[in-house]
Amino acid sequence: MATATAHHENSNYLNHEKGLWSWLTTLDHKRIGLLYFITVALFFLVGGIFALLIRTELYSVGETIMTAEQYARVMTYHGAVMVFLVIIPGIPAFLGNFFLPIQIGAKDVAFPRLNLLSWYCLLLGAGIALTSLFFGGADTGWTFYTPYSIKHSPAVICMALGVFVAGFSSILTGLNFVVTTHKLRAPGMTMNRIPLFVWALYSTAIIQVLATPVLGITVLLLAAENIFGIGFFDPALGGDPVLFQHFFWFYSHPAVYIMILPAFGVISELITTFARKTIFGYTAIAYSSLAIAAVSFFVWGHHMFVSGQSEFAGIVFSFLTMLVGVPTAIKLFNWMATLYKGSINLSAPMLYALGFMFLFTIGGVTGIFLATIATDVHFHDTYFVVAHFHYVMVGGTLMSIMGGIFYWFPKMFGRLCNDAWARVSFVFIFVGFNVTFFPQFVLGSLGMPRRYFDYLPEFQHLNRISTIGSYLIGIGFIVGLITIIHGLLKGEKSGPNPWGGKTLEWTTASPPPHENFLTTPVVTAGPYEYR
Amino acid sequence: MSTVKSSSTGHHHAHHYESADHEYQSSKQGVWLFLCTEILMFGGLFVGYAIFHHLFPETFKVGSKFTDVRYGATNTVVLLASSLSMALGIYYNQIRDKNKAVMALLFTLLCGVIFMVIKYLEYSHKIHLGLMPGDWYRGNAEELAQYVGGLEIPKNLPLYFSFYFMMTGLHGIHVLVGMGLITWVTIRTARGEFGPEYYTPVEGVGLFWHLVDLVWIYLFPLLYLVS
Amino acid sequence: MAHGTHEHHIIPLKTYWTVFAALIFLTVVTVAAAQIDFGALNALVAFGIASVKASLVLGIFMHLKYDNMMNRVIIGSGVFFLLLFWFFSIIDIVTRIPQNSTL
Amino acid sequence: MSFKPLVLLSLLLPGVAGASTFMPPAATVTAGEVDSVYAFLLITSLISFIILIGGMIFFVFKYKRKSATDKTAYITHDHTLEFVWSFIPFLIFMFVFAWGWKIYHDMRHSPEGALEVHVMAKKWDWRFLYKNGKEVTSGLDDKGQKAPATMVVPVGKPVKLIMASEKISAGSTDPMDRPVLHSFFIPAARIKQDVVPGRYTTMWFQLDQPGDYWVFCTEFCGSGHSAMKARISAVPVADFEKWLAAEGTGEMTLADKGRALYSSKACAGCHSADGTRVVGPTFKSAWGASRDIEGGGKATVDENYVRESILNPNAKVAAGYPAGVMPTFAGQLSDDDVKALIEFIKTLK
Repeated sequence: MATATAHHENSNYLNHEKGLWSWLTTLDHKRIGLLYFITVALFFLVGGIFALLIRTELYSVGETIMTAEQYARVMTYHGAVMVFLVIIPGIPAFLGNFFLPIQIGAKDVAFPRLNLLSWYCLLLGAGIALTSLFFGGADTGWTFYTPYSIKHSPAVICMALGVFVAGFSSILTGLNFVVTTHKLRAPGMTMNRIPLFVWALYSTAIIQVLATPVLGITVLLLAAENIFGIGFFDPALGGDPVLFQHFFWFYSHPAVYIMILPAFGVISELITTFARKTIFGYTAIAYSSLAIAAVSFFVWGHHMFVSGQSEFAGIVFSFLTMLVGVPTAIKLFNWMATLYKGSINLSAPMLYALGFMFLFTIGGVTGIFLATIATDVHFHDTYFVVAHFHYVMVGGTLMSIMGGIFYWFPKMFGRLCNDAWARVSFVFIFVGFNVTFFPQFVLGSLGMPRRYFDYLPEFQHLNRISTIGSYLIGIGFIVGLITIIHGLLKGEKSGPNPWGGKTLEWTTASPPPHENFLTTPVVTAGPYEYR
Repeated sequence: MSTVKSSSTGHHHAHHYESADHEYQSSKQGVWLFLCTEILMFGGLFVGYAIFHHLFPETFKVGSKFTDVRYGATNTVVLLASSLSMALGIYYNQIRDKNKAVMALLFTLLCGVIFMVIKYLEYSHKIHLGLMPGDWYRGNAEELAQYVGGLEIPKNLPLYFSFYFMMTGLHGIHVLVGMGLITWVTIRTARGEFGPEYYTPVEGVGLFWHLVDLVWIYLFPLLYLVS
Repeated sequence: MAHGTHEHHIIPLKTYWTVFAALIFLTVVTVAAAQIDFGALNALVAFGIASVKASLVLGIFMHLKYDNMMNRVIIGSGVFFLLLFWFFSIIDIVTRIPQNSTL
Repeated sequence: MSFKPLVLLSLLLPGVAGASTFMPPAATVTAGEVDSVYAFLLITSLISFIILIGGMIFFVFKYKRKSATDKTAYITHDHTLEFVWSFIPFLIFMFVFAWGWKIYHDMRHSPEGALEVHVMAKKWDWRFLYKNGKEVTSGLDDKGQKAPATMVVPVGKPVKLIMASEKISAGSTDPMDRPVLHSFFIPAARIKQDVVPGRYTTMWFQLDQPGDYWVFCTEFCGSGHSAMKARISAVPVADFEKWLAAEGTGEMTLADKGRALYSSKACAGCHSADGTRVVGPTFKSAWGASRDIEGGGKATVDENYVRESILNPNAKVAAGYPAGVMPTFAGQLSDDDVKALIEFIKTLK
């Protein structure tokens, strides 16, 4: 196959074919990755605007800029867009699509057509879901709890079907990654030599394949509940509203790990490269990803400690939830140990990685507060939970997406972003993040419930701080976006390996050629051989 | 597509695979993963069935009296026969017997049609009695009681029909999709595109069709023979 | 990662027909068994027979018996996680203060 | 440098000791126990955070890149170290799990002889019904603003809530007006419990300090969610008794209302109140008993069982009694009527 060498030196995936149509019909995983980048970024903008609207409304007691009805909708769309259209596809479908095949020395993913189809599924799903806005909008929260969500409302039906279709996107991506990892590794690339980012994506893919179908049937049932009133989740026919929560969280708890496991993978890459040191405990990190993926399937009931679930089930789920904490702790300790005696370069991607560790540690330890059944009864459905999962999802996933973008940017586009401005964006996001969400831990402890349009006057002070913080985050992302656009247009040429990385993507040209490598690489050692 | 290359043996495999067999094995693994997702999706309904059957055994018992075992059993046999002919369709492709392969696949398709016709008869019977899911239920308790020999009609009987229609409906959609896919591979077989060295699409469609059969194997006792 | 072009296993016609006969026979058994009351075991019997049928279809029609390990693991994990889903949902339902409908 | 984390720790610990100040003042014994777990978790979390992030920051400064050609140590793993940092968190997790379990168990099991109050949740209001028929609803304050319903309870006595979700307007046949999930949350008592349509859920607390406490709804239930508040006023027992007997009390106690329904709805025709066997099981000493069910299984005669037996009589027929005899009373008895009958049965000791 090496006969297909480039016609000229500068041939790469970006100029391999030309025109918008070539992008919309591309089967190249790198281009599909970028298509995902653009869509996810747009959805992030939409979800972010909703977030700022929420915080602005909560700036002061009483109605500030919108009515309670509007608030319920804004809150619903913020959650649904961020979860289903931003964080779930975020790392796997964008960075994963681009780098998983390259990191294992493959020419493409196993099923390029399915890969493209998955992107269209995401667009179609998003389209259907957002159509609900024309029917007055859904106001159920992103969790669609029954019986509140059973209201024969076209808006809820659209949301449910949109999520169903977007779920296909996630399934197809996961399926593709599993087969790619199994079957398309370059010669010598054993499972013990694949980079940790690939391990993380592989574990994620397993969850995507095994859990998403249950979300599919759940939202289908929800749609049927709204169309026919089938009664599974409606007490009027003997149905059980709590059963809906079982169905929903059987997917949505593992989905939390769909969101965070790939972030772990990115962080492993960033820490090794920027500490220029082999990862500490490769096996432990790799298998802890798998362990998290497996255990994540039987902890879902911790979302339901006060739902009317039985006491026995609550205790079992609390116990199992504690078990997930262990592999997570292992990862954090391993990353810290990797820094020991390293040569640490504090470029923007590394700052994001360190910021991730800081925020994720807080997100992680507060998770134990929520796993402990006695304290969870108090914290459940308060702002403590909101703060906790934002520390994990935003402090974790979004920090690592940003770090990943700045890290792989030179590989994707052959240019470097301005590191100083990237650091400025980090400072704004990191500081803003803590200002926004740390007060919410206190608010939650004090008893302010989540999804509140209005609150007691004594909560106003902390809410104001939180709102101001959210604007800082907004500024940080705008600075980040400008830095990226500037890098695209004016960034200095980077060369194939600006950071001194050791994984396979740094051995090929920047941007990589259409088939990733001019000659298929032969692997003889592990991924992080910094000797 | 530009991504497909011809190798010396004359069959095709995409540029990122080493050989036709490599591609075949990968594709098959992909199909199995997809079937795994199907199992979990139907599984959601089965779990719901298990729970509500546990809670309301009477409802399910009475509900199943409105199904006709003869129809259900016939459909089971029809689907099993179609599974056999599907397997034969692959077999004849494996030994490059194009005509028999096409015959087998057409027979499979015919079975799909018979299955759907019987399903249509069953559905119209139930709709006629007003036995629809949930809110759409229009059953008259006295009339229905006569139908099942004086058994008391449980108040949440619509729940049974919600399950009946959700489960058979989702299954029916899969049958229709399967029929579409079989039509596609039949045409390709007739064009002579498959042979012992390349028959991945037939194999994949076959696996899907067998899964549809598998689901029915469980649906039949659950919906028709509940005691 | 050698991917040899070894021959795909071809199952003889006779096996297919035997399996088909067995499946039809088991369908008859299912219907017959439904007429007999095994008490609490009713569901188990029906489910058991269905599972025998399912394994025949999986093993022979779907060639899993001759397939590689990974495909068996895949389908096995699908079933395993389904059972897990069923198990944890049902332990809530049966250990609750009995869930009472208010029809 | 290595003692730096310790110094930090010693500076922060006193702050953490007062950690429960993040929580509203604890008003119950359970709340105090929850706060102890919370304080333990806070301190352990802080120590872990300092070890991890302190270590991280320390390494970042100590091993900052000095030249473009720095050599680094090649350390792949260390089994002892890895075991230690897996096992110690595991032990801590198991410890807090067990601790949390114990407290949770106490939260879920109300002591004998608790004062029982019926709580009804609807979009978007709370309503309280005492056994003597006294009903507390929300009203308007002097300024014409909505004043949340105030449940008055005695200080130092356990109170058990029997909670149900109801439609906005009782007896409404509008399919859009369906009961939804709510959640009863008393921050000062650190407890909450969802109110689930179609069944009763219960919770209990014992307030030891007189005072007024907030109740929030914590399960999203629509645009009025954040306005769905109530107050709990804990007063000395004597004051409580006086309040309970004061005007505004219902025309009769719940149990009396139940006794009246028992006659007027002809329950008495089949269920005796004195232990004699008529058509159905007697109500005498039925409450709390464990009963064999036709077709196997047992059921405890509690709120949920009685409610089900009234509305769906053939769901769990007592062993030895004929099925299919009793008609359903769904539609004939309101939610409040069912509660009254339950209270009546409770009195037949």
